[in-house]
Amino acid sequence: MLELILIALAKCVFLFLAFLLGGAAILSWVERKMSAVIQDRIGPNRANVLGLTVFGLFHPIADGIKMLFKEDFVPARADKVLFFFAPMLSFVPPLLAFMAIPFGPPIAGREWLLVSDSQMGLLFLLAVASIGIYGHTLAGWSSDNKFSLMGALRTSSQLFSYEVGLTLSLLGVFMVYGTILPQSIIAAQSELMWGWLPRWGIVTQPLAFILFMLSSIAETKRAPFDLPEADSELVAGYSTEYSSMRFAMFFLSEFVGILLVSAFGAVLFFGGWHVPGLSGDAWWIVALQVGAFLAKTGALVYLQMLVRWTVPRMRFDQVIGFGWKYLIPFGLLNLLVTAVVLAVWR
Amino acid sequence: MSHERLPMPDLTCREMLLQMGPSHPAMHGTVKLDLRLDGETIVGVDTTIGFLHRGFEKMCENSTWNQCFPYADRLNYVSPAINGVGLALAIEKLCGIEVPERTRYIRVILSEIARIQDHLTAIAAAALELGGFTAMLWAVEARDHYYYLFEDVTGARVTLSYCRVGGVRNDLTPDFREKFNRAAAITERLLVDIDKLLTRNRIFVDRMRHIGVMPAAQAIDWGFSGPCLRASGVPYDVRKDDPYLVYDRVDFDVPVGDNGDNFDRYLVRMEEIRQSLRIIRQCFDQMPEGPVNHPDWHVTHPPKSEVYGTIEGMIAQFELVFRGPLVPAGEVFQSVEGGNGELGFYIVSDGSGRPYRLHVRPPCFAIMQSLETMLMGTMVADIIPTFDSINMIGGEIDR
Amino acid sequence: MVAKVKNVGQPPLNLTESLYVTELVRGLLTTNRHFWRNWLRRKDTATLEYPDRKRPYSPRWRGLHRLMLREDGSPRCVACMMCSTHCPANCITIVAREHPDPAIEKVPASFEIDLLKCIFCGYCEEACPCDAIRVDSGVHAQPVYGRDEAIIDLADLLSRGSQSTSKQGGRSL
Amino acid sequence: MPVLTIDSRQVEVEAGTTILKAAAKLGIDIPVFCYHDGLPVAANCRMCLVEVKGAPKPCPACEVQVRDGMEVLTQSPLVLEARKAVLEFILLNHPVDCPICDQAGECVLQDHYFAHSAGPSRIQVRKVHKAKAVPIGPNVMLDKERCINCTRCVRFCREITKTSQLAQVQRGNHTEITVFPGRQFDDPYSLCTVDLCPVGALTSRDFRFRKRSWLLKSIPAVCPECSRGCNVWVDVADGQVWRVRPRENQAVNRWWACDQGRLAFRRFEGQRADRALVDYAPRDATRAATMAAAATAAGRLQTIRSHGGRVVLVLSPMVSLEEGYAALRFASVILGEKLVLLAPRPDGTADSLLRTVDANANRTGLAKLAGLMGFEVADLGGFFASPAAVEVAGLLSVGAEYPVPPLPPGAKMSQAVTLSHCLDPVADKSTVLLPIPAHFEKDGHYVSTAGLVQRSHQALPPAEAVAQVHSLLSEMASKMGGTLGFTDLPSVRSAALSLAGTGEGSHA
Repeated sequence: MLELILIALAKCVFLFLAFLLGGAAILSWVERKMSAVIQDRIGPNRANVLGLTVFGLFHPIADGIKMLFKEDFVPARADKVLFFFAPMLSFVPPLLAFMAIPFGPPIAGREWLLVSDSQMGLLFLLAVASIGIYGHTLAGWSSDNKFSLMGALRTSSQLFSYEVGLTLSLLGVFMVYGTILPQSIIAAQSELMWGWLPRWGIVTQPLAFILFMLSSIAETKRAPFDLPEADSELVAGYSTEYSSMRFAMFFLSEFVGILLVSAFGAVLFFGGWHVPGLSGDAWWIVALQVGAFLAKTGALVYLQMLVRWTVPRMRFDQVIGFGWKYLIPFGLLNLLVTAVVLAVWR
Repeated sequence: MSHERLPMPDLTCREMLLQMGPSHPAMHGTVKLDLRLDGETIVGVDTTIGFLHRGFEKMCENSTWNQCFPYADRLNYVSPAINGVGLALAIEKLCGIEVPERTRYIRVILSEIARIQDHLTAIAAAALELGGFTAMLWAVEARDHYYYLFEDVTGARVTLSYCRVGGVRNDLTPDFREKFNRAAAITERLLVDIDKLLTRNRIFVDRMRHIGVMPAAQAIDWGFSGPCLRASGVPYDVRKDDPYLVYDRVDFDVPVGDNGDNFDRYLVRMEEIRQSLRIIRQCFDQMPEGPVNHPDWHVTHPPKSEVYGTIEGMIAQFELVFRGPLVPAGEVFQSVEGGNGELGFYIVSDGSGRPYRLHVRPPCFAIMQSLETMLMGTMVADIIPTFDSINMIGGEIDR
Repeated sequence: MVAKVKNVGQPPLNLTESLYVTELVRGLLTTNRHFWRNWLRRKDTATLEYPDRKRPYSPRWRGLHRLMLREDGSPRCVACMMCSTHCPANCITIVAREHPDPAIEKVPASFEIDLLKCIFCGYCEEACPCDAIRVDSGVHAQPVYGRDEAIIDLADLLSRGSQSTSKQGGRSL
Repeated sequence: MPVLTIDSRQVEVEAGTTILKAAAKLGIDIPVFCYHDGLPVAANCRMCLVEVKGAPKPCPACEVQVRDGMEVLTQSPLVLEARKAVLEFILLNHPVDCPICDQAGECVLQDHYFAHSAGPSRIQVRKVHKAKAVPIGPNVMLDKERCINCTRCVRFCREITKTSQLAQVQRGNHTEITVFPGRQFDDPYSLCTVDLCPVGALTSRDFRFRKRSWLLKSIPAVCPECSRGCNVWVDVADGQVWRVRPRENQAVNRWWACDQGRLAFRRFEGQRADRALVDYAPRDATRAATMAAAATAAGRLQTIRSHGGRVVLVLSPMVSLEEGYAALRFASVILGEKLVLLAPRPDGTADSLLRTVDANANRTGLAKLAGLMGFEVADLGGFFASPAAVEVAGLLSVGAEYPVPPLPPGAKMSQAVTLSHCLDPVADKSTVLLPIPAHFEKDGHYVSTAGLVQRSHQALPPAEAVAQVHSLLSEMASKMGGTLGFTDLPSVRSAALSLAGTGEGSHA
């Protein structure tokens, strides 16, 4: 029992904190640097330690320190309790959701690289990730600011709408591989079709991938679905009144969300840690496979970032319309086709 | 798109009052909008201007004619070169003098560069307000190269104080044309990229088309001018309809739109940038060599060598500085095609060296008053893009 | 000249365009191109890393004022107040005093420019009949902690000065 | 009377009129340098050349008299060309001095050149240099290079003051204005030559380099230095008087003013009363502190009055009619007095041109006003020598600058309240001093020795603590339980002027 607790703790520390918080911090740098480079700028490169700038990689650290020391401002007529808890409520769920994501293959028959080997599998992920909505909604409501309130309302209606699309897009994958356990899905994807093509989700469910990416971008509230914090009309939406570490929690939760979505996408559509033609128990193979998983996640992060800095923002009614008029019908269509094909196939 | 709402008899709905501005992060120029919202739909807009009032007209009445030019730069600070040209033309019309040929071309070139800057800014703002940050920065990047050009010629990037009564501060730099060609090439390349990002993108089109619609007849009634009027389909352009300087010698098209919505305004501006580049290239080909200032010392400062060395130049210099150029008594109206419409100067002289009255007709003032009409029934998210498509400039509207 | 009118109206979006994806991909390819061109070679990068790399300013660039000097190092300025009169911002304050040498007669006792009021329009240089004040120093106005510090005085203006060879008051004639 | 045509417009003038004056009647301005209405015609500058039909050459308009049927052109090409040529000739040896020349901005040469020529120089020769910055007198500085030899100054000294201290010597290029060797240009009207000089050859040593002329604002006022009541322009800038110049008034001073009067505005520099003093202790330099001091003064006078003591009004004849009226009204209504003591400045010396013996600006007016209000007017010195002075327990003095006579032995004097603008011997003997505006800081009417009522306008705002006489006295009156019946300056003015039955410009 003690051993189990210790192992779980170690997983939490290494997989969770190191990977997630470090990853989220680095993503803030990636976001800034990438947007800069796309826009013909140079981007952050001034923060240095002993004259070393390392492409500006010290900026996230400097940002973190800055956030820590900023004044924690609370509006006079805010609901203090909710105002205090809302950032946590939005920060914790995406972290929790990572419990269901396997980072690498089972080693010696045990899932070392998965925090919680739960039988709920990806359903747990979907369930937990949705809780974050409350954080944003309450943050906007408790701020006593009309712009925040509008941001909060937009968040809730947008996220509820796209939750449906997201789930529908996943159902097809679950049907194809016949399981909701991430390890099993990855294992099923490592098979080859026609002897050469890996049975990755992107091959078997291409439409589902597009729908998944679109709805998950909406879930992470990024362009073109970044209405809740649409700076041009709502200042900063639900986080308008937040500052200091509380703002940092919203800020980080967005990047954790990106990581989560990318890792999720890598597991479902790109075979997770699977590298075609690579199998075995040797440590370097495992390392390669973990690396492959990270690379796939990274590629999806890149895609999301690229989208963020390419497209304009939709309007609120267009976003909701897009969700209900395009995503959900296409999701249902995908489901129907998948069901028919599967029925015929078997 | 219909914004009609279903009746909801069982729910008690109240309109929400929302005050946007005067220092809202997205408000370009200080203006305050008191909105009445039904959900996110706008049912009332009350616009308040005047937060940037600096008493431009009154300041001018207490300065010599030449001292007005630095103030005029601060009217439409997005395209400052045009303001100076407009004011100079008005004063010269009253004086009844013609500036040298070369100066006329220089003024056209700088005006068109300023127009390019103005339109690039408006396009950048259109993209920015829709979250298209990349397109915005590309437009701003293109604009920056023209700032370098201005710096080369006038000594400042925005606050040029370049035009004078009877001429300009100094001639173009020898490598100006070459530098302009470089900047123009960059602009054209970036315009293609912006075009790819925005023009046929459905998200962008959905956000812009049929928003902020202003039909042609109504636009004329409101006193629209410039790109906003042309977007409504009225081919009115001061450069064509009342040509000044050398606009009657260059070949260019007047772009017009169909619906008078935000999308048409964006397209008109995109096209006008290309037309402006065309005009400038023609001007370079036609421009003669020669002096840039009117030889009459009653209006233009004598050359420095004359001032330093001869009592004649010294006296003229003194009189021009403490008394001001001799502008005959009378009144005159002169308008030029500004970045966002017809920029007019109405000046009255009592024969002294200072304006007796100087009034500016800011193009966006007329357009701004129709904001309520344009916004009614649209949504909160449409306010800022529509507001931007007007290209309201605080310095100009509040004066 | 008859106005040549060019209609810039765009046709409605076709099917692929209205399905978002094709135009999205086109946009992504554009941004992607910018990213790799700039990431690998900084090909189109427009930003200058300012304090490390400086763009040469135009010789006409208007910066901090300076007062030019005579051959003997004294200021050329004779406190004629042309600059303060022509200044549209009223930022120049000069107090004149008598000079013992009747060939010079008048010199500034104090010459102060309030940089908070100054708009760097260069009118002082344009008005100066003695080539005494110039704005071509190429130096930026520095930020200050107090309003008093923004007022630069005669010594400061002269410290940037150099000898001018233009004849003053027609004396060389 | 001859009828002539100037620029195709007909005008009928007296025989013997010059073309210049005939043109002026039509509103046609002919530029001049040497001509001045108050001086004999010299016609040596040639700036006023006009074309007369039939004359072989252009004629000087200032000298040529009209003839019936004469046709004059003032804007013909010949005239314009002549003007340009004259200007070019005058500028031939003119130094490039505008930056260091005080005349710049009000220089006739600058204005004429800019209006009539404004062309570049064609001169290739070396200029003739002459002496610069020569202090020829206590008040006047001469720059010989700048002189255009119009001889206005020479004619002024010869014809108006008749001192003939200036002369023109040498010939041609080397002509210059000078004083006789070993002599000073100490004419009491020497500064008039500075005004007359169309260029900067003669400049005021007092005004020299202090302020640029175009920064000055001129306000019409009346000089208070003697009873002539010379009309002057007060030139102010930055809240300060920089110089005083004569203002043309043919009835009083014509175009002139004496040096003494012009420089008198500096008299109180450094000894202005800018705050109230109570028992020699200065109060805050605020309006409220001054009003509080006025209340204190009122309280003390009230105490004297309630003990049956007598408070007598001392009035300086330097104050305006308005101030005098307010003071007299206070004396009759609040103090119950029918005696006013006039305290004049000592007599000056008169001269043949303007200066009068009486050095007080308003003695005529105040004496008349006091008489009309039923006051007995006495002289301060005479009263103090009389036995009645012993019984006086308090003095209220409005205006100062008068010599203080010794108190009679056994005097019961306990309080002296003074309303004054300066810290002079009167202030030194006052128990309460209330600051009032100095002459150029107030708006008021004065009656000259010839009985002419003239208005002097406010040129400067006074310091913050300084209060107008009428408001101080109103405040004191209300504290002493009475009212004077006026609230603001216009009501004081209308009361004073209607009482005296006079208006501005009328003879009292």
